[in-house]
Amino acid sequence: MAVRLGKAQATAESALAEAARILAGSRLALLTGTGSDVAGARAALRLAERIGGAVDFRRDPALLALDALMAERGLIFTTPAEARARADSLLLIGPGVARSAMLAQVLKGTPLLAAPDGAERTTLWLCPGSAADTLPGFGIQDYGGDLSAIHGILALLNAAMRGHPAPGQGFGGLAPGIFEDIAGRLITARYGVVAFSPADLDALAMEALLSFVQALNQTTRAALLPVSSDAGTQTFAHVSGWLTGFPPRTGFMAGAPDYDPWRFDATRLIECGECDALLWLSSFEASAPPWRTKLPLIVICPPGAQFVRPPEVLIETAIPGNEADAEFWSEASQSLVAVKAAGPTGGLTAAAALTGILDRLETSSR
Amino acid sequence: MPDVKPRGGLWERLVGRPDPEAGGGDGSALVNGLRVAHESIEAVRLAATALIVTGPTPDWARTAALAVTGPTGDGCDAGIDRPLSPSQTPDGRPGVRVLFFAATAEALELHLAQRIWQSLFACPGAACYAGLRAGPKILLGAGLRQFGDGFELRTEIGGRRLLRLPVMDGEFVCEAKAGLAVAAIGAAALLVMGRTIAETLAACDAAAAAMREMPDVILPAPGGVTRAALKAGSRSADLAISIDEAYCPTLTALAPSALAPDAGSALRLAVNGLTVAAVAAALRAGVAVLTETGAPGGLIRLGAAPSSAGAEPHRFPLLELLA
Amino acid sequence: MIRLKGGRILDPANGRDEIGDLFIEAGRIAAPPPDPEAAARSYDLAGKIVMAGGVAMHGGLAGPNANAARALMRDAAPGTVGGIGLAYAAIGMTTAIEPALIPEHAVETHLQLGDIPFIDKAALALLGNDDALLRLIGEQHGERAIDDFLGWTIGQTQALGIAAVNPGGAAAFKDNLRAFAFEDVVPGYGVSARQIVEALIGSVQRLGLPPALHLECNNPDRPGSFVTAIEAMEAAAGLPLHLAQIQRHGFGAEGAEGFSSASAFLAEALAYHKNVSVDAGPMLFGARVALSADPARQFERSAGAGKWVVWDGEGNGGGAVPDRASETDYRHAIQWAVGLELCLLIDDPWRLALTADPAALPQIIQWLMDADARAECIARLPKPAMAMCLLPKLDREFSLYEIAAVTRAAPARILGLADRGQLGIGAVADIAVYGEQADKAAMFAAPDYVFKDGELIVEAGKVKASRVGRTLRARPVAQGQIASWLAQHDEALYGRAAGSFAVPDAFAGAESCFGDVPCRT
Amino acid sequence: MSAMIFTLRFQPEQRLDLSCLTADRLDGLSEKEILALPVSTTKQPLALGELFRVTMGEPGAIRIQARYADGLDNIGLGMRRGSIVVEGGAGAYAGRRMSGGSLTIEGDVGPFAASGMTGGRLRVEGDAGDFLGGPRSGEAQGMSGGVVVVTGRAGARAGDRMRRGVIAIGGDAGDCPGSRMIAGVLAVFGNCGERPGTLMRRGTIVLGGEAAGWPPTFVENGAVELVTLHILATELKDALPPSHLAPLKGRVRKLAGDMAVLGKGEILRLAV
Repeated sequence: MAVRLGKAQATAESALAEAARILAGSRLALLTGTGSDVAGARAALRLAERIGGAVDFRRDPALLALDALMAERGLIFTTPAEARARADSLLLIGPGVARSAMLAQVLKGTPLLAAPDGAERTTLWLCPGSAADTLPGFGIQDYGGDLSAIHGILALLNAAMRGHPAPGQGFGGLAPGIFEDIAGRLITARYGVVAFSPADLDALAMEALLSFVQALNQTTRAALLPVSSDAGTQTFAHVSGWLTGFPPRTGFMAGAPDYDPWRFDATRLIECGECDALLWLSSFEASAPPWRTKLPLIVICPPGAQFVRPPEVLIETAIPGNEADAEFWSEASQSLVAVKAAGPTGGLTAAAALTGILDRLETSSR
Repeated sequence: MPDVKPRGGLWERLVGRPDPEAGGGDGSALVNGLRVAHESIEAVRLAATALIVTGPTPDWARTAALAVTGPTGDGCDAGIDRPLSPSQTPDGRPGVRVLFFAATAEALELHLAQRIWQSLFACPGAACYAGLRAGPKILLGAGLRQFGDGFELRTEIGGRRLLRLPVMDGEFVCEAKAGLAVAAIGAAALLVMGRTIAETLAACDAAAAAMREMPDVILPAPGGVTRAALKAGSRSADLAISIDEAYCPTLTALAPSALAPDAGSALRLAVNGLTVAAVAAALRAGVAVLTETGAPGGLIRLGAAPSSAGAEPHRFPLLELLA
Repeated sequence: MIRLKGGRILDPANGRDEIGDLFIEAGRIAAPPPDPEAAARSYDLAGKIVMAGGVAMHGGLAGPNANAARALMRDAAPGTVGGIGLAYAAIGMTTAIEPALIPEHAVETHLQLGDIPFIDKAALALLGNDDALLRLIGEQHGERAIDDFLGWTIGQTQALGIAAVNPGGAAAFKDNLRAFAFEDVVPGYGVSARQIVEALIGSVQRLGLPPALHLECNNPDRPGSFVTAIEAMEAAAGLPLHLAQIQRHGFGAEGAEGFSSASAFLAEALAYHKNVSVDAGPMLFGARVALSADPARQFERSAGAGKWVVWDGEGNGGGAVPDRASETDYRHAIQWAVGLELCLLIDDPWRLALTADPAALPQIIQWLMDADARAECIARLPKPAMAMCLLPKLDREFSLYEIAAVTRAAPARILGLADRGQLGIGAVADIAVYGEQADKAAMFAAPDYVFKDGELIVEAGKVKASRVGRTLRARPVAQGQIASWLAQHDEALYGRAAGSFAVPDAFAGAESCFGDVPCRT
Repeated sequence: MSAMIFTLRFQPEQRLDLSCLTADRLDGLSEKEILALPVSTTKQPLALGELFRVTMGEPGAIRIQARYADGLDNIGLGMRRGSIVVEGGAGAYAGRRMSGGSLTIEGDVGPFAASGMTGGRLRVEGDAGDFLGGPRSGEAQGMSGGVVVVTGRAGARAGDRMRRGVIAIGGDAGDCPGSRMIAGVLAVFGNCGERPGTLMRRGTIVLGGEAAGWPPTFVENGAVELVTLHILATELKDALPPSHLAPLKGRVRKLAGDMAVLGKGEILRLAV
């Protein structure tokens, strides 16, 4: 695992000192990337607070929209394990669910808790797109439908479930009567689960799904199952939640965290030139910042990232759960888990690197 | 408001009445040959509000205003204050400002609800808004919403909370609340005595016309003038009120009379207003016409109509209205 | 050595109410040295009240439901773990319990607990709606299997004890049952709440876990809920049982509104069932977020709320529902009164733990100590509601000694934490020093000194030292024979390895934060 | 007394937080205290006086003279009274949480103008960004009172989760105007983007032009004249040209929705 200053190999000590120097001299430093494990996130937040920086580890607008929905309207959801064991009716929305290993785990199970007599689960798929054939063997009923018309489709589904007047013709590539059919199946289900990938939907579509499930619960039981796999950003959101009260995008200029997803959007900050230093933290994957920028750049990630321009400081770190023990978000359980390293290397962890920078800042400020 | 005079004991009936013939020393004044009594007009406190009724044309606005202020004899005085041009109404259509008076705010709400639902709702194109926006709020069309049967809409524009009820020509729009006039008074009445019925009525007509011109008042009686004199109680135990014989020119010999000796006719001019100042202005306008008419026009005496105002009535000394 | 000199020491666990000195050495209360004047530091506490650090029995500190509450409070002031620790420490509470650790979220719960500064923490693992336990009971696997399962759960989740919230009811809610009483049966298992409670009480007793079963009964907040609580007391059959948040079960169905105080019945039943302890958390009026691990109750509450989170987990799940307790609301007035009534009616302070949000606790202490302060509040509340309550007739006022009992000695004893809640020699030197004031709310909101493990952490409202406390856990001896059954069970039903949520002895890059509490023998 | 005038002398290297420039915040401050007010949005501190020339006057009448595109945030934040006129544009959150007084921006404004507004009047004489009158991310409700007039265009999601008040947009609006409306009146006199009124529960959207796409869950309910729109025309008569307002007094086509949720809202299409 290498440590570099520009193109030159360097010692960890000199890299940490240089990173600290860059951050200490910045007016508004941005900490962003694809996230980290719990210890890394905790250290990154401490560092951001110390340097009065901005934090955006919620670069995915879909996850941001799901956070906002939770805050503005709440949520009604279940866990993958419970969905697997109990959902006698499963409605999949959009192609993104097919990418989820967690969803395959759910589909593999038998809903023993809903139908002790061994009855089968009904699985419906709306707007699978080109992913229609990717979950074979689960007897999924594919309704088709055009994902670009998802708002109208969900609106008609909601109207059908509530018995509201709506045009009777087909919509979004779906035949007439399909909306009543799907709504009817969920109303008569013992426990319906609606699984979706936030990446397929925008904020309003997710809110429409939430409305659908909330209304279903007036008479029967149903829950949402958001499918997202991004360990680094999900972990960051959790840690940020309990340490600052907010998920990222937050700023620490005034000391107390300021939650503002618009202002602390990393892309906006960089494009408008509002920040003057960039720390890229990506603990699970060797990735480089997607922007072409002349800003002084500090990168903390596993070996293998390709850069257009060598970062001012590059500190390569051990992959959490693989090369080092770590706690992070598990897609399978949709909760934080503690994972023993499969092949511990004793390499530097992201947390150690970030804490190292913080220590240098403390030393130099004295 | 009916003019109800308490029935006193024998002593009061025989002795306690003011002697209309006592001149000079009683403080009265003689203006243009008309004796203006040293009496005070008493007015009662009332709950009141103003509405703006609009319609698609000036005629329909007036029709709607007449419908909603139509006499019901039910303890609610209502009348037209003045017509409004489109630039003076919330919806930019022709309108009429109307006033409503009742004994209490609760009674007023009840009457408004009935009148709005029974007449305005049915009147083509009519809409209704608060004409007073300050002060404590009362409901307009309380309970009206329920008639919408779930199809009613609520919209707020410019601080007006509007209830929108579907009707056959679109929507009936009614503002949800109006301000209550906190200092409204009513039943402030002049008592005009004259030689002949014709002369007295003509003078009262002219006075009423002048009074109606004033803002924020109505003359609740039809035509603004009434001939009824009532007292509290009756020889029959079942009746709470009966005619007041003291003011009837045909009974001067049968009962103690309060009429001036030559008076062949007496009429009453009553006014309700949103404020004391508005009522005073209207009374002053009426008194001006009556004194101008004076003895040459056949008027004999101008007094305060007997009042049933409660414990703390508002008083307008008649002589002060001469200025 | 530190000397706390001349304060009035209120230590109900050791029967002390006297002016005297305390000595601290190596983080513990020490015996008086031969020469007291030789202490390295000395605090003159003449005129001050000295109590053990408080023990908050029912905190709602950490885990997914705390996360949900934070999300819903984003436009107000979301709490942080730092804020929680500070809020407790600032009022002299030095140990707090998360009473509903959801096993599948044990890692996150402990990570959050670990980030709560100043105080010591512990968690109670939540069972009673999970498939494994219901199956073990329903299929009659026997006491040994259940003991094994509980022991295994404690080990995996690093918990101090076992809790149950609406046992059976959260599972039945997934089957669309919206109410679940004590004798109702969970569909598919043939197991009633009674059977679950009996199984858990017995098993906790056999394992010797430090705290008894921490039970939040079925059907909370409903008229007639006192019956459910009394049924649970009877089901304990003399074994130790702790009924949590008992104020939610103090309601009858009398009066025009069909909602009344039934605290007298509960208090009478408690006087008889001496094996049962309770915690009560009288409420405050104002904005609040109802946090619970009971999705059924949270869904019921959500009616009319603008936003709410409800989730079904493998066992309990839960949710958060923001609302506002209003002084003009009949039901809220009754709920307020019942919380205080129960505290005032329970004669034995050793079986009562006062619990509340740290921001609310000083005010509640004032209401308990000062009948005039209660009367002031009663006067603002709806008369018809107060007519259906006992509170206006109660004139009991807690003494400082009794407050020390219900906020320190009793909760520590109920939890089986022998080394705290008391000031005997050898106890953890968690100490709160208050200046005596007539306004008890002000007095308990701002201690003069707070010591944690002998270190001065708060002085006159200012933080003197930041520190991270321990997380207390039990280590019961279990046979471990359940492991293979569980492995098969979790794989078949959930498609996961049993114990995938296990909490390690130390998190990555950190030292172990756990402190072991001995089991009862 | 004359207005208090703040003139930007040069453009700094960071956004500025001008929430300090309201009558309530400035009342009773000396010139020295005003010049020392912090306006920084980064850890590099900046005082008002380092950037602005100040002409003392009545804090109830504030003029801000600044050409700094979209870099001036929080103008009129929480203002309760008085007037503020910005000779130039404003950044994000102009008029956010204002409850009274009048705020006039003579140029364009950024996103979240009038966010969470409860009263007063905001006038934008240029274009407005996204979420005009909407909630900030994570907040439960948007504008709940007051009047907003934008003479130019507005971005996406204007009137999002609006609960009360009036928003009038003289030009076009972006996608999903009136999304999630709870109540209130949103008038777009130009065209709008996709799906006006998505998930609206109650409330009124007035649309002068065409929508790029319609949600299927709005149902036609005939064409009538509506007195309610006459009232709206009166409310806006000093704010927008008569040519905009004339169609409000004619026949409109009423669409009811969004049937995906409560379905008690309406979209009123002008000039049909």
